[in-house]
Amino acid sequence: MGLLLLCLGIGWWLWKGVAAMEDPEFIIGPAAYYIINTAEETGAANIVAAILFDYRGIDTLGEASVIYTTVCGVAMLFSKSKYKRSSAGLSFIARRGVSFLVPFLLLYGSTIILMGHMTPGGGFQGGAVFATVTILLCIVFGSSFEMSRIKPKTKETIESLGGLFFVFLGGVGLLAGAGFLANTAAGFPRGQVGNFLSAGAIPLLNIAVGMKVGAGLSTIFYSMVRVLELEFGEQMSEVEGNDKN
Amino acid sequence: MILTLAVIFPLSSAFVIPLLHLYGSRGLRLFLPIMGLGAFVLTLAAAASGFGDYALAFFGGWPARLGVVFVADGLSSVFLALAAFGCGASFLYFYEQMGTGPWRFYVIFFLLQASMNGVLLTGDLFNMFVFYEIFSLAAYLLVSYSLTWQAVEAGLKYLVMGTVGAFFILLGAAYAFIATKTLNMAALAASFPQMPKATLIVIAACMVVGFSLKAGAFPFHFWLPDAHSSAITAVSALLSGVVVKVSIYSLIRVSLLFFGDALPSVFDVITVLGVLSLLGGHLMASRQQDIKRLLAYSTVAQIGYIMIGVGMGTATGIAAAVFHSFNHMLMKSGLFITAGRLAEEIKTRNIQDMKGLYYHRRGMVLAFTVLAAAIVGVPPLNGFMSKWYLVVASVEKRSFLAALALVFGTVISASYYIRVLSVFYTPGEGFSEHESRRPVLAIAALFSACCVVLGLLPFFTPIWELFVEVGSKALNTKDYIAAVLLK
Amino acid sequence: MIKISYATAIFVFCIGLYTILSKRNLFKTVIGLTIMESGALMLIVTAGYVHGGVPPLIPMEGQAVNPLPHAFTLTAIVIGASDVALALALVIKVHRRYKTVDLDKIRGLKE
Amino acid sequence: MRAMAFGDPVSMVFVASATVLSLAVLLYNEWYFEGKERKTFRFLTVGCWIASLGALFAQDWLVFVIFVELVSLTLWRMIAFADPKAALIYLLAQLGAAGIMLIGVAGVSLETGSLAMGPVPPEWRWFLLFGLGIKTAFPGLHFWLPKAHGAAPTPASALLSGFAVKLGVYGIARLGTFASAPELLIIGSAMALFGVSMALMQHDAKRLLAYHTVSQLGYVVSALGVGTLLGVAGALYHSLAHALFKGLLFLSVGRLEKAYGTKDLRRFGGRAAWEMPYTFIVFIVGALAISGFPGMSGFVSKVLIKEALMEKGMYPAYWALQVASIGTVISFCKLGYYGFLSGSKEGEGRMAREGFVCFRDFSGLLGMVFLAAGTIFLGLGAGAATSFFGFSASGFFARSDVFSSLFIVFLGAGIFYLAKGFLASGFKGALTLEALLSEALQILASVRSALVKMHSGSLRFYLALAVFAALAILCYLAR
Repeated sequence: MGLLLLCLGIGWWLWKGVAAMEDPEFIIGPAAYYIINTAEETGAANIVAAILFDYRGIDTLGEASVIYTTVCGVAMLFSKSKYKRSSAGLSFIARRGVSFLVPFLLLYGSTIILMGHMTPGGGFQGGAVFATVTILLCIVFGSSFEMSRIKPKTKETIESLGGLFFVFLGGVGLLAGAGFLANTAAGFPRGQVGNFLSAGAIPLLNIAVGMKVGAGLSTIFYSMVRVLELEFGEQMSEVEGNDKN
Repeated sequence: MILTLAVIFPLSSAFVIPLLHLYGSRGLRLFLPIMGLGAFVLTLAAAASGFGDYALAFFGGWPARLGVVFVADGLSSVFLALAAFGCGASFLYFYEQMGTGPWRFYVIFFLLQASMNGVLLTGDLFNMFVFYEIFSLAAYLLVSYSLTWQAVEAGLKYLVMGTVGAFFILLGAAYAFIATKTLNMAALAASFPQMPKATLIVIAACMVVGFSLKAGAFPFHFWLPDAHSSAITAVSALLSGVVVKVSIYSLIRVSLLFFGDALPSVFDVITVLGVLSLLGGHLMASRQQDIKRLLAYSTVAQIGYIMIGVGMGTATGIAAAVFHSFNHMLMKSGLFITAGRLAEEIKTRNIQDMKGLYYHRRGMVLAFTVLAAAIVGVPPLNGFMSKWYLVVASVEKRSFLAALALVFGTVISASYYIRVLSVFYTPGEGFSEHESRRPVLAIAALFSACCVVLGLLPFFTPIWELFVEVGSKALNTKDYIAAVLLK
Repeated sequence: MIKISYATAIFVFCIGLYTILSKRNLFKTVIGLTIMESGALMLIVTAGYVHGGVPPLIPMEGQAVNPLPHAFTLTAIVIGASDVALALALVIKVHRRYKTVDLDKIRGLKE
Repeated sequence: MRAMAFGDPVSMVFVASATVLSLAVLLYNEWYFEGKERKTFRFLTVGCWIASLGALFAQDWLVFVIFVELVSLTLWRMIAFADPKAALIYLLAQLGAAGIMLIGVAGVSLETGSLAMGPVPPEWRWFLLFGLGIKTAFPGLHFWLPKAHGAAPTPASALLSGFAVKLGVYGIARLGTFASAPELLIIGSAMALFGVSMALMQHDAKRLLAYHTVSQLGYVVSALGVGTLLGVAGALYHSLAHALFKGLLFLSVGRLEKAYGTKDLRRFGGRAAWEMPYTFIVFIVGALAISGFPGMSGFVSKVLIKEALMEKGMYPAYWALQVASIGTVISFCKLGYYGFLSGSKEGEGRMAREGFVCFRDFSGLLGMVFLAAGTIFLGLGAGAATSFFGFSASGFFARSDVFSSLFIVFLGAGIFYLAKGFLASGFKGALTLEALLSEALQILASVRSALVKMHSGSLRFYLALAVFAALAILCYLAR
């Protein structure tokens, strides 16, 4: 009861803070500038993508780094666990159905990544779709299958390369003297708005982020699932050296 | 350029390490020291560029209103230097102890360093939140790195409380965005005085609560002793020395820039939090039997000292807080490294079991003694000097209660550090006869030498004026706004 | 009208807060964190609302909504997801030691 | 900023007392300690001396406080040899005092822009006075003194009483040179009376001496409160004299303690006059000096102080000091009687015998003789010594002064003779200040245990507290 009152008290103050403000009828601040000038300055049709990868590119690099941190962390936390068996997977029908679906899913993911500068979508969303593919494979075919096809080593390589590619693209701007992550100012071609080849470095950055997120999310899932199988499944034989103390 | 590199270089190091590990670990052995050194040098260079005039770096070439901008002024410079030294020492210690084997540690370490530099440099509130999250996640991970149950539990508690803090910061940023439709800190600062008071209050409370949760001020500190005492030695030194200071930096930056003119009662809140953490931290530390836990509670108390300085809201107060932050980095990193090393060598952290340690580990215990004396505030050492300036600041503001709390806290801290030291120097037996390895001794000696030098320096050179200049420059928000927005 | 949306966001935030304060199950605590995050993000997104606005994609007919909150929200969602992933990983680790996810029993570190 | 300089007569007097006392204690150390401890003590004594010179030559308040702290640190280390707990209380009290002084110094530097030692604005004077008061053991602020003295090894007691507390007096002297300060008069008289009455109730020899330190410092403080040149001169003279004779008394009691293995007056056995004749002789010199017997240093300084008081017509203080003098005599009669004389000449088995087998024994005695010589010189050579301050000493051996001093001495002796039985028992825990202190510590401990309860390890509680604090902050800001 006290806790409820506590939360309501906080909520009351928050509400008063909102209620005191009046909303402007039109857009002010940098957003107004973005809406007017994005097409001309970056060549991207998707203004949100332009903000994410051009105006505020460093935020996106940070965001990618957050995922990277988590991936590293989860891998680190479970690095000392040993595991022996994987789940058996699902039935034949499910396997066939999924293997039929997978190419389309991959295509869908790539579309989202590559068209990120024109339509809603982008590296994060597409990367998430790629991660879904691996998760699906893991569920349907059992965890060892996915591991045998795409090795953890490959995933980590892809992820690191994605990060480095992002930094490299940013570094081009730095070398051109236009600031880190500069886009058209650094000489990337602007192209025609709405074309596939447009918006300078934004598609490339999308690809970099897509690599990173796809590999990263699937690594997180995979690290967790193989431990969970151990933890909550029937087999509890494995002993962790650190748990003794 | 240099400001950008200070973030990008450690970040790309973090990306490169797994590749090096996977494709040839000889490269890792070769490149890891270079990476550590490079990050250290670049951070210092960024710090050097911030003294004097405002150094700016525009991302993507966009002006500050549109994009994200990195700003280095005196305040961020001091904290950058602090981060450089603290991270360097931790890196050195860990590298000396473990070599290149635990490569994931270095990945997280470099992510931490990069994001810390980002927080210290950025001039955009949302960008600060992003970097803040990277660096918090890295810190949670470093805490639970050793994977003992204590470390994992402490990491979880740290994570939950830290995440709540992060969401409070996010909420504050959201309010600021709703009210002004921009998140550039200079632009925000310019438009804050016209904001309705109710909104201002919410933003202020969210910011103070969020940053205090991350910094570990008193009623928000509960994760801190767990986390700092359960982590491995190098990480404890890093957390106590550097990580909490970054939160303090954010608190200083945000409170001065946003609320200096608009809502001065924020500073009262900060002062009260400071006094509470000072007394609470010292009182809790005085009954600890675990040496690392004692040092962790002492960190809570020292955060209180710094926050009292911040809460004065004057140039002297900020200068004293900054000076004390720097000193505390030296003292507490050194203390954690010496005490942690000793505890590792004799395989216990209980103070009572350390009887007669002096007669077996002379060098380490001597370094510990100097550092403890410094943190208590024995006169010719740096702890005394910064505490003196804190007292000056609080007297200048006529807040005698804060000044008395400073004095009283120091008395309590003397009592428990003497308890530890007297155990060390009481004759006792039962330790294997060997002195710690040279590099560790060198690090400890370096820290204690720095404490002595920084204590004596204010008598001979006007180093204090330098800090006052940093403080008054940080207070001068008009210049900051002009420098960031008009360029 | 838009105030109702704000109020909803604040209400969601408070629900999250109440969840982490009152629930003993660690998983529910993590869920509470995500609810809190959703509340904060709803606030930001609502700030970009424009009456009758269209998506901010370049061939625009009419007034576009504010694209900046969208960018912020995208970034913040990823950050929140990472937080949750890490939290769950740590919960698994803690469960291994305590064999429970009851918060009131996970009190090995105290005083 | 000139931080250090060679001092004027005021600091030179204190330098002289520090130097003489340190030398004597160094000699005494050789006898008192064995082996490694001796080495440490040599080192510490020299360190203490250097630090106090630093404090006395300091030209600004900050440097002064720093060096006084260093003195406290060395003394803390010395006391910690015998009793770490008492040493801790001593150190904490000193640290607190230094901290309060620092607040005052900070205020002074902000208001006047300089830290130079000298009179300070009245608002900050109270802070400084409070801090110095703890160091000088003003009544009410003296809680650390008997504990520290009772526990300390003898040389440390001598140093503590001889000049560590004098540093506080030095600070007070610097605070208000040549300005009448009624508060100092009141405090000084109270100190003199309080110290003596507490001393009369002790039966621990060192605690008795410790309370006499309080009482004698009362003389000095009230003389400083007079504010005339004569008053300051009396204060300085008494400081110097007190350093010597109190050192002497401590050292001789230390010899008794070592010989009989106790500090309790009732258990000395009272045969020391025969068994340790040399110690007895120097003790007599010290006791006469503190009682103000004509020809000894105490006589000269007390007369100076009383003259100064009379000159300004400060009779209440004058009479208070006279009463304190009588009490002093009584208490030293007690110490002398029970310590040296009360037992029969032929005791049951000899317990101790002074011998001069080696250099060490000799050195220990030499330290005391050195101090005794100084005491007598300051008494007999008063002319030479007072001319240092620019006085002629002729007035001070006036017959009336001699008679009044003698009268006091014999009055005190007489009272002691009559009330011997009553005094012998001593009182226990007469004043409740220590009880008050322990009460405060109790409160602190209960706060602490409440805090400990808060750290229950329950994450939900932590979060609830944090949210509650957030709500409180919101409410405060909305005020």
